[in-house]
Amino acid sequence: MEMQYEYEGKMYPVKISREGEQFKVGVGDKTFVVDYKELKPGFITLNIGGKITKCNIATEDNQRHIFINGNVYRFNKVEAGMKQASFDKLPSSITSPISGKVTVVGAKDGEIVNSGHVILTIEAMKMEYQIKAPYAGKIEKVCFKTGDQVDIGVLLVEMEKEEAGAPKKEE
Amino acid sequence: MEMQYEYEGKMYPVKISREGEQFKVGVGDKTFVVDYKELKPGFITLNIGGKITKCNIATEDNQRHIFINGNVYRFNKVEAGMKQASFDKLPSSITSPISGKVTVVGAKDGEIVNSGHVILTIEAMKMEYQIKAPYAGKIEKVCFKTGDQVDIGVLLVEMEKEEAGAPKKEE
Amino acid sequence: MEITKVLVANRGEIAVRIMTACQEMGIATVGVYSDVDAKSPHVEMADESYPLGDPTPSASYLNMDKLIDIAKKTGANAVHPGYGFLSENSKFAQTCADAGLKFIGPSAEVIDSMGDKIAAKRTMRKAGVPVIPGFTGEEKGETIQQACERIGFPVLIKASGGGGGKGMKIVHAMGELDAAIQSARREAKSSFGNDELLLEKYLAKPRHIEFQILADEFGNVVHLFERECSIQRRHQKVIEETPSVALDQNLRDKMGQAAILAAKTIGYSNAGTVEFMLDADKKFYFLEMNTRLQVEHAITEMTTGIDIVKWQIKIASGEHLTLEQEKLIQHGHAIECRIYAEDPEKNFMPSTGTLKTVELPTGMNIRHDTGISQGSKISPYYDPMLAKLIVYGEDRKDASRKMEWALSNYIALGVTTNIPFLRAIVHHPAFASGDLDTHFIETYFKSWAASTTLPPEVLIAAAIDDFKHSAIVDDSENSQAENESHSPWKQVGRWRIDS
Amino acid sequence: MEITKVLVANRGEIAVRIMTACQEMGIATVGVYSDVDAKSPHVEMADESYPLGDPTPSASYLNMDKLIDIAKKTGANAVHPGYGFLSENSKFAQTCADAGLKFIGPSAEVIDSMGDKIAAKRTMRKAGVPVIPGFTGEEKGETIQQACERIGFPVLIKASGGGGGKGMKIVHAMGELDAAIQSARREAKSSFGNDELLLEKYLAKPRHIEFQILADEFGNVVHLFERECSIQRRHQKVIEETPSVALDQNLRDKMGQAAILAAKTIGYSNAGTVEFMLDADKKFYFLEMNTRLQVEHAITEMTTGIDIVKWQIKIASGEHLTLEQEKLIQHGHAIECRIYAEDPEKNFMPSTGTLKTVELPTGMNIRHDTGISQGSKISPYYDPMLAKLIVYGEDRKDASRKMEWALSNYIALGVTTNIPFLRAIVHHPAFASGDLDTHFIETYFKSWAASTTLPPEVLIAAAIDDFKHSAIVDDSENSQAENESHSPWKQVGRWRIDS
Repeated sequence: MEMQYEYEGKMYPVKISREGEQFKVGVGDKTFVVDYKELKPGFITLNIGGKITKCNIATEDNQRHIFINGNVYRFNKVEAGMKQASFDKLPSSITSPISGKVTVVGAKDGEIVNSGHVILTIEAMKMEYQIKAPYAGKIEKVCFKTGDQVDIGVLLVEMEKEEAGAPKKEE
Repeated sequence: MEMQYEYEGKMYPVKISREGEQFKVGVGDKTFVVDYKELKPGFITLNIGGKITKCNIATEDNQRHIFINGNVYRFNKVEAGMKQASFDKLPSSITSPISGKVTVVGAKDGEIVNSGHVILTIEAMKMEYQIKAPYAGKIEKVCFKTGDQVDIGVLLVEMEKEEAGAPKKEE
Repeated sequence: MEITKVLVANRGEIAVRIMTACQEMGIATVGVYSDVDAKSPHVEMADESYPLGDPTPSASYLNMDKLIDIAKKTGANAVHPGYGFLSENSKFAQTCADAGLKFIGPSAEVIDSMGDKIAAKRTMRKAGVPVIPGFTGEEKGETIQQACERIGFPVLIKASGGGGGKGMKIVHAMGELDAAIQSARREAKSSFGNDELLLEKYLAKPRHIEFQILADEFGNVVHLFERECSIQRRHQKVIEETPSVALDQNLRDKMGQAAILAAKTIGYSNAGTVEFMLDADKKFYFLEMNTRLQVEHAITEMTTGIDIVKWQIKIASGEHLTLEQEKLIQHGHAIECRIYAEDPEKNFMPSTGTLKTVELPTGMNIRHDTGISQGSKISPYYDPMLAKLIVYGEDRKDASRKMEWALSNYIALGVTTNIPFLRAIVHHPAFASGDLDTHFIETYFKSWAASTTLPPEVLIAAAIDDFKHSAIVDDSENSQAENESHSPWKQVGRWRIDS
Repeated sequence: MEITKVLVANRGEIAVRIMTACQEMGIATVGVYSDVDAKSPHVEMADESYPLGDPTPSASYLNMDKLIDIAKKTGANAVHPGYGFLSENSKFAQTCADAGLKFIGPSAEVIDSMGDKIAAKRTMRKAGVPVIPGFTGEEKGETIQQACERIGFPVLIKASGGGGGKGMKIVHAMGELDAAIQSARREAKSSFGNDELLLEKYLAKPRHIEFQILADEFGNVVHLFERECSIQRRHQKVIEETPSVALDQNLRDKMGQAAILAAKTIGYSNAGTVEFMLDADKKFYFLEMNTRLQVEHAITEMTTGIDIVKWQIKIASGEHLTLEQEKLIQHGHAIECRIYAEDPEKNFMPSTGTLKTVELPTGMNIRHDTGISQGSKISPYYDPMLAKLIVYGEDRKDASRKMEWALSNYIALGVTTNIPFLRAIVHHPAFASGDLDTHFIETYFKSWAASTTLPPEVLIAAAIDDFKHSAIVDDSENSQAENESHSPWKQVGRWRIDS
């Protein structure tokens, strides 16, 4: 069986098979033989060649949150066929990381902006948060105006990336 | 709808019906109008005429464990038809309240004993516990001998109660 | 006046904290909650709880009419405002008094006298408490620009109407001044409904040292020693500790006496905090007074054994302060970390969502004050502080080690938290050496990011978990769930489980 | 010797307590568990855990071979025995030493010297520590009957080989003596494998006062003040507190010095407890020395800020004691209640079963040491103590009030507990007045029973709950369970739920 996980923009394929009570797990070019024990739901221990690791797992849809050695790793399980769609869509849109009120709109539709340009300022929990351009490119559409309430996850800005290989408008 | 509960050997019938968002509950000769709120599973509040009571409920089969105002009440829900059986059976047998080892047998089959007579001594968790006759009567059968291991809930002794109305063997 | 029933006009951990104190004292409690908080622990904790509706603060926890109405209706005879929300609102204190409800805190006049930061400094300067050089509006005919030239850059702009880092800006040169003023006014207006600003000398490497005060209604005042709150981000305290390594007994006594003088000068009563800045030369300056319970009060409780909230209630009931300054001692060392739902790697953006798994570090001398629990939804309406993790140790090293252990065992999955960031701070040599100042985070953690290396164990755990669950789906006809009775104790264990 | 990895040869709350201390100190931990404990918190807590098989104590937690074998296999270099089980077994201490494992406790010789209660008293009497009049076997030619006549009834029969109330009997008259001796020998044999008995004067209204000792391996000894453990049932401690209201500073110093003398006399090292009886005339007598960590050590930790388990490990590592007697202070007041799975109304019969709902009281200065959790099965194999509830307050009254609140909010459904009994004690005027002695329970709670009145709210709650569930069964085709994803965070909430 093979799974695909995506973490910080990188893909990690993992091969797994059961061998009696153990699992054989292939990560990158290495294969691990793993004793697995579920102490209680979501709370597991791995024994890999005598080295014991305790983990907590929380799962929702394709999201995986795993706590190991005091760190939390958040990543996604990528289902076959889904990979293409989600990765093509992301770069062209900026969604709101927070719910709040738009206090300043710093770019117009059609405007060419540099990476880091502040497109929107959102006030939430009495603090101001700036939505910056993740790359240089053209603003296709700013979906909200000053005073609008935005919810976490909504599409704020559509942008077209200035392709590295494509002809640049100015040097 | 009517329910029957048994607590400390006494029966408590309760009548209940839903009235919109509220419940009408009859206990004894009183009827209560109750607002009920489940805060989380097993954790509820009752509002009875403005007086608020918080309770925790745990349920297993017919057992009910309810925590109210720092006290725990353990009682049974009695299903129709079941009442007779369980109440006839109880007085004639003594079950083990603990798992342990029989260290002393203090009565023989057929023996007449007084209330409080020590029939068996069971050692558990390094302490001795005495199984006493709950009433005066005749020992029908002692089911274990010294050295036997007994489990919680098993029948230890069968006894026949000396009926108050029946002719007594001696005065 | 005997306090018999307290309406707690707050939410979250501080509402739980106050209700616990009330219950231990045999005082009934009334909780309030906005729609999004209906399932919060403080709602369960209260003897009775009432809805405030719309979660917008102004419609709920800031809505005086609703709060007073619920207090009257339930027969409460006192109101505890907690911190934040209406806790430093003199109008609320007065409205409570007018409605015959004891406001657990100082009088409206005292709140007013310290609420205006400019007037507060003026008062303290007159009373002989050292105050930082600045522009407070009393300097006749001086513009804010002229004041900057007089004081010298860098300067700090602050909102006159409130604290908590809202509306604060540091300005390093005249060219930045106008933009900073505009932004500060906007934040101040939105937070406090008042866009008045003040200005002060920005100190190099200052420490934030504050003194906890308890004052009864008969003029008796004691201090419960200092708290060092130098580890701040955007003027929001992140980690606090007591005692401060910067204070020796002599300086502690001097600052404590100054704090008592400040409280006595304004006729303070109830619990309060006098905040000072301490510069590299160990000179201290009055910063402001917080006329309420503070978030970080717990570390003082750990090292003095005194229950500050119970004393607030006792003082409000008209009891005399029986604590004597000479008999008060500090013992051991306490540290508090504020656990926030925020992403340290993304400019500390607040994070919202549902807390799916919560497993807390427990053990001796670990205190965890929280108003959330597993399953809680973290909404964007209120402060993103999830909890306060407080530890106590024999000494600073022992406490630091315990904090590091506790943070490493603090499992909260579902929303992004600042726990890895807090761990990095507590683990840092500069923290261990005690060499703190209010620029600590800026100096050492300017663009901090957790390691992005994914240990293979993470992928292995995920893959095995997914493998096992995909296997179950295949033969799920036979799922255990179908056979289980509908009892509440089946909540232990997820229902589709393979072991 | 640097301790790097500790095998914790115990279970339950004390295993968790020790592992936490190790982890904070950066020391790896090895857990062990019998079959019935496979899902216990201490198993999860340890860095690695290994099965001991059959739950019978002799086959598991008392099985030296298995324990030593696991320690060697895992590379542990020290063993912590906790309390109970092998903690006072000198053979185990020696076996560890022989296997190159540091036993965290005193040497085998020291354990031996105090393990025989008769020899221990002889030693202490010689050293000048006051000892209670009794029959210790050294009185030449005297029979136990003659000794009874010499000492005068009532007398107390005790097992020579161990403590914890096992094998103890009070005898009021010569006629009861033989039966008591037989029963005591039987219990002693079964508990300690040794049926030797000793006899002593039974004091009227005595208090049980013990002193916590810390001693390093270089002859330095301090005491961490007293614990009053007078509230006992069948010689098992039920509620402990510190400080004791019976001691003034003078008596505290005298008893503390006697405790230090006792420890020094036998060359004691590591943590230990010197137990005294204090009679109505404030005369104190050495009772015995417990050469191990005690259940009730936590109240000393609360009032001194000292982590006794960490000191055990530091001392075993060869560190010097840096605590100085003159600088040690007690502050506030701490009380511990032992939460047992037992039925106070049925002669304290141990109760077994599954803990179905557990909701603990939490809050400042409430410490809860436990090795069980929701879903835990309480088996008849081990001591029925579920947990220790420890509170700290500014003074005795504050602590008592907190304890009463905590007990009233301690929800543990599924097994019968002694919580209502503990509440009744803490609520009793005799407890409030501090007028305690070891007959306290016998005097005030001889045939205690909780009220059997069933409040109507109980029936109302049950009826509504049953009504709602019966309604669900009717339309359960549509149960929510079917629609929920199989994620671990669905563990919050029972799956067949109607709200």
